[in-house]
Amino acid sequence: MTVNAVAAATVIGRSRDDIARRLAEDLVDGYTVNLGVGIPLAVPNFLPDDREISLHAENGILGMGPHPGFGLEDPDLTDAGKQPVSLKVGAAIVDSATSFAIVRGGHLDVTVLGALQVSEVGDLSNWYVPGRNPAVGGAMDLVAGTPEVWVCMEHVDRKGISKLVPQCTFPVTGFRVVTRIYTDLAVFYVVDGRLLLKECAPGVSPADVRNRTAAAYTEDLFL
Amino acid sequence: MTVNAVAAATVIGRSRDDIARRLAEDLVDGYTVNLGVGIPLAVPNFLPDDREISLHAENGILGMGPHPGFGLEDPDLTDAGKQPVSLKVGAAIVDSATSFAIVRGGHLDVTVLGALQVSEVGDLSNWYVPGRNPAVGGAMDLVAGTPEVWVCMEHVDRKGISKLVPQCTFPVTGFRVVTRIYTDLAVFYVVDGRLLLKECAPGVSPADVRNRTAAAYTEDLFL
Amino acid sequence: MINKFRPDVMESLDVVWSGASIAIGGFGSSGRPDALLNALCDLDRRDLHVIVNNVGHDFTGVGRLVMEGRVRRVTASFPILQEFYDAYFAGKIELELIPQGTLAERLRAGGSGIAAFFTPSGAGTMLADGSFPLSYRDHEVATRLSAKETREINGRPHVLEQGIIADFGFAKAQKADPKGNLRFHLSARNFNPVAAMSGRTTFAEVEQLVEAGDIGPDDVHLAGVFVDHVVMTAAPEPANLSGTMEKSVL
Amino acid sequence: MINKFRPDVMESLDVVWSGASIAIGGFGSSGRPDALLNALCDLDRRDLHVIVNNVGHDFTGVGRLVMEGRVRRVTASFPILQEFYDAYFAGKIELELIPQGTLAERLRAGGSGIAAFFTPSGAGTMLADGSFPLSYRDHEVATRLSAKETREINGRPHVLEQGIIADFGFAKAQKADPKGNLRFHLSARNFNPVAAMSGRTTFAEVEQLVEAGDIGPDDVHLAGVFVDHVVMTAAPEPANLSGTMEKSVL
Repeated sequence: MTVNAVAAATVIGRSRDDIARRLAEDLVDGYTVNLGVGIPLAVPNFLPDDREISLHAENGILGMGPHPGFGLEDPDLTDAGKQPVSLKVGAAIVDSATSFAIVRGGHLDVTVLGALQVSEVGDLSNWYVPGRNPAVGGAMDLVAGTPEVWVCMEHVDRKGISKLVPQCTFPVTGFRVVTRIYTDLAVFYVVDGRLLLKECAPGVSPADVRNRTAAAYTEDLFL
Repeated sequence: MTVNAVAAATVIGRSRDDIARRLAEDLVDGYTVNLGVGIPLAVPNFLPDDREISLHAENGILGMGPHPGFGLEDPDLTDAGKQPVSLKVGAAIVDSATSFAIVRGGHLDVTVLGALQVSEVGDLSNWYVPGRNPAVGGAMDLVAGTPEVWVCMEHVDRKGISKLVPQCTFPVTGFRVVTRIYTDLAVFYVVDGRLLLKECAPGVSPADVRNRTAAAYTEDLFL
Repeated sequence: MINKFRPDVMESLDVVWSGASIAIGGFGSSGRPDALLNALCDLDRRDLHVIVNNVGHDFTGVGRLVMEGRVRRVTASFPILQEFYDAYFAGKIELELIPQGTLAERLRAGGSGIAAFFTPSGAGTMLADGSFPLSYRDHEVATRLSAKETREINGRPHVLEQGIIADFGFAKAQKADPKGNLRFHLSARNFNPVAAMSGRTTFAEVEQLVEAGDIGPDDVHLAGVFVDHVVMTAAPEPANLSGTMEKSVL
Repeated sequence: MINKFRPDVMESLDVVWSGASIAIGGFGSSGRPDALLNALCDLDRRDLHVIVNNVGHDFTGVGRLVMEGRVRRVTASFPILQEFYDAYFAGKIELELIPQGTLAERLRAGGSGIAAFFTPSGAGTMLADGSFPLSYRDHEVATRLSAKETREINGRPHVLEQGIIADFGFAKAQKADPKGNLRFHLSARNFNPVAAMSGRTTFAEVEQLVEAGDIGPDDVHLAGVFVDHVVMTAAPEPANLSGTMEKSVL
């Protein structure tokens, strides 16, 4: 399947904030969630008031809160991106081995990550662009251990090329790990190694999605 | 080599307390030590005042002290034999996984254990008498992880049979793990898989030891 | 608001099925989750696989489960209870005997997504070579513990041990807050954190319920993310248990 | 009396040899043992193998070691520092890149007598299949990370990862008592406990020295048995590091 790059300019889907807002709607009260860098970092801004979502940071925080405000930063309290954060009431600190025991042992509910590519069976590439500086952080542990891995990303890259692909061409972070994909154009689920289009963004048609998606998928839209 | 059981009655070496006292002399200031049941439990009674020996208990105590006195027992503070104990100033509590991380990781200095048999290369049998109730506790971890494993035991069993043997006939706890043996008759070191007689108890001759020892060993007495 | 406190132990524990595997904290009677174990008996659950360091020295705790014939298999390092051994030799219960440190590490590993690990503990012994009797029939050995894969690493033999993921984890703690954060008291901590980690669903029984924030973030011994349900102990622990201690002398 | 306090960092650290492997705590600059790292530079040690999560974002901490050409190999998950990568591509430093959870677990395993473990993290990826460049020469790949043994367990591929026993462990803590018991502050804990466990000989630098007993037995984060020498940080941490934080933005 080829992607019509020209068509991309004619469809306006969700903004990056709206992708985060759409994903936040699906987080269930009581979930413990790890958020990666990029669009995922906006998710806490859009959580409904009636739900308590606990945030985990790889460096050992459970119950992470937002930036504490200028002048209140504590060098001993930073998130996995080395930024100052605060703690929610009832937060707990653990060491790095225990932090990843939580991750690998399946004790988080959802990991939300950005992506370079997601394949049609749920393979994820998000750690390395060959030729650039390699770094992996906790991404491979998060995708290996968390039962639900939700990707937020732009549907196509800057050149208009689909990031939903038949097979990842970038180095893979984890195989068959992604369970949902939230893009500016659509929401997909990955079920038993098959990609399902569940929802189009407002103002986006199934045909618009089809034109911009290199991966094979089945339409299984929510009614 | 056969053992002269009759001769056993004619030699009186160290008492059980004296075995513990002799071993205690060899513990170096600052050591962290795990003590098994039996004769080893008497060791703390004989530590010289000028040495600080930290006691480890498998259930997660570092810096264990003696029985707290009648009426002062705490059900939340017991040793590996389920007996009430106290804590020394500066003690630390850890969970069972960390307790055995300490053991297996080689962070104890000495483990002192009783034995059914020790072989001439330092194999130890002390966990199981076939036909009786099997139980192992932490013995296999302690001998696998501690750099120095010191055995305190009677030189011969109740039938007068040597407990220092060419090969263990009881099920083995660990192979080539014992580094010293303190008995009522003598002190042996195990060096590079060879048993060395280092010392006879007061009133005991090298010939007395030879007559009661089934294992091959070399005399290498301290002058 | 997340609130893991459950007012009714029996109702809360009703999700445990007969046949389940349960990782249980405690060392002897110290830190043993007796309220949970008693509720399990009262709920008439059977055919259980219990993973616990000691079966116990009397008919309380895991001893009660055994005496009431509710246990199919015990994974333990030091069972103690004579009636347990009687049932073992009579072919009524299987015994998977493993070194204490291996037990602690297998529980932690299972709860940490570590499928298996190489340890030197037990290498070459009856507990690794396939000869230890897992079960008896008519006082003859019926089945044996499988031989464990052995590998020489750094010049020493090591055995491969599997992580344990239990259907349920039972822990006893001193305090819990509504998020399930736990704090233990002295050596009653022992196997409780790793039993809690190992459970797919974990119950903690506690002496004290406190408000969120009462346990400071640096003072949490086990993060609430490992705990699903918090119940109260049946009775508060007496301040002085010297009577019980007397009985616990082996 | 056991007293692990050492008044002179330089004198105490003099036992570290050029060529040594050193496990280092910290996450970015949070909880990083800068006094120890600076002393290592001042002592002119070279050819080091550092095991650390981040090389750093500037020329402090591990960044200083790298900039001064003292490092032969880095084992890390997220190096960050551009000058490190320049040295890597120029063939001056080897990079053993591993997942962050694998790094934490390898340090804990090494310190715990666990020779190796199977983890699903990274299975089938470039970090396990033998293709990741360990070193360059003239900007071409010179050597690659060895392929890791892979095994299907419970229906999923897992890779075998080795425990790391470092010659030395460097940790930063908030407080220490004379026994070496440590307490950390908030997320500055991170890799410090496992770096301390991994070291054959471990140094802890702390902001505060306290009396034995001031850290209660249930309040110790890392037991003193893992710590050999305690030194003071070069300067107390400022209460507010917002300036530093600005610089740490990636």
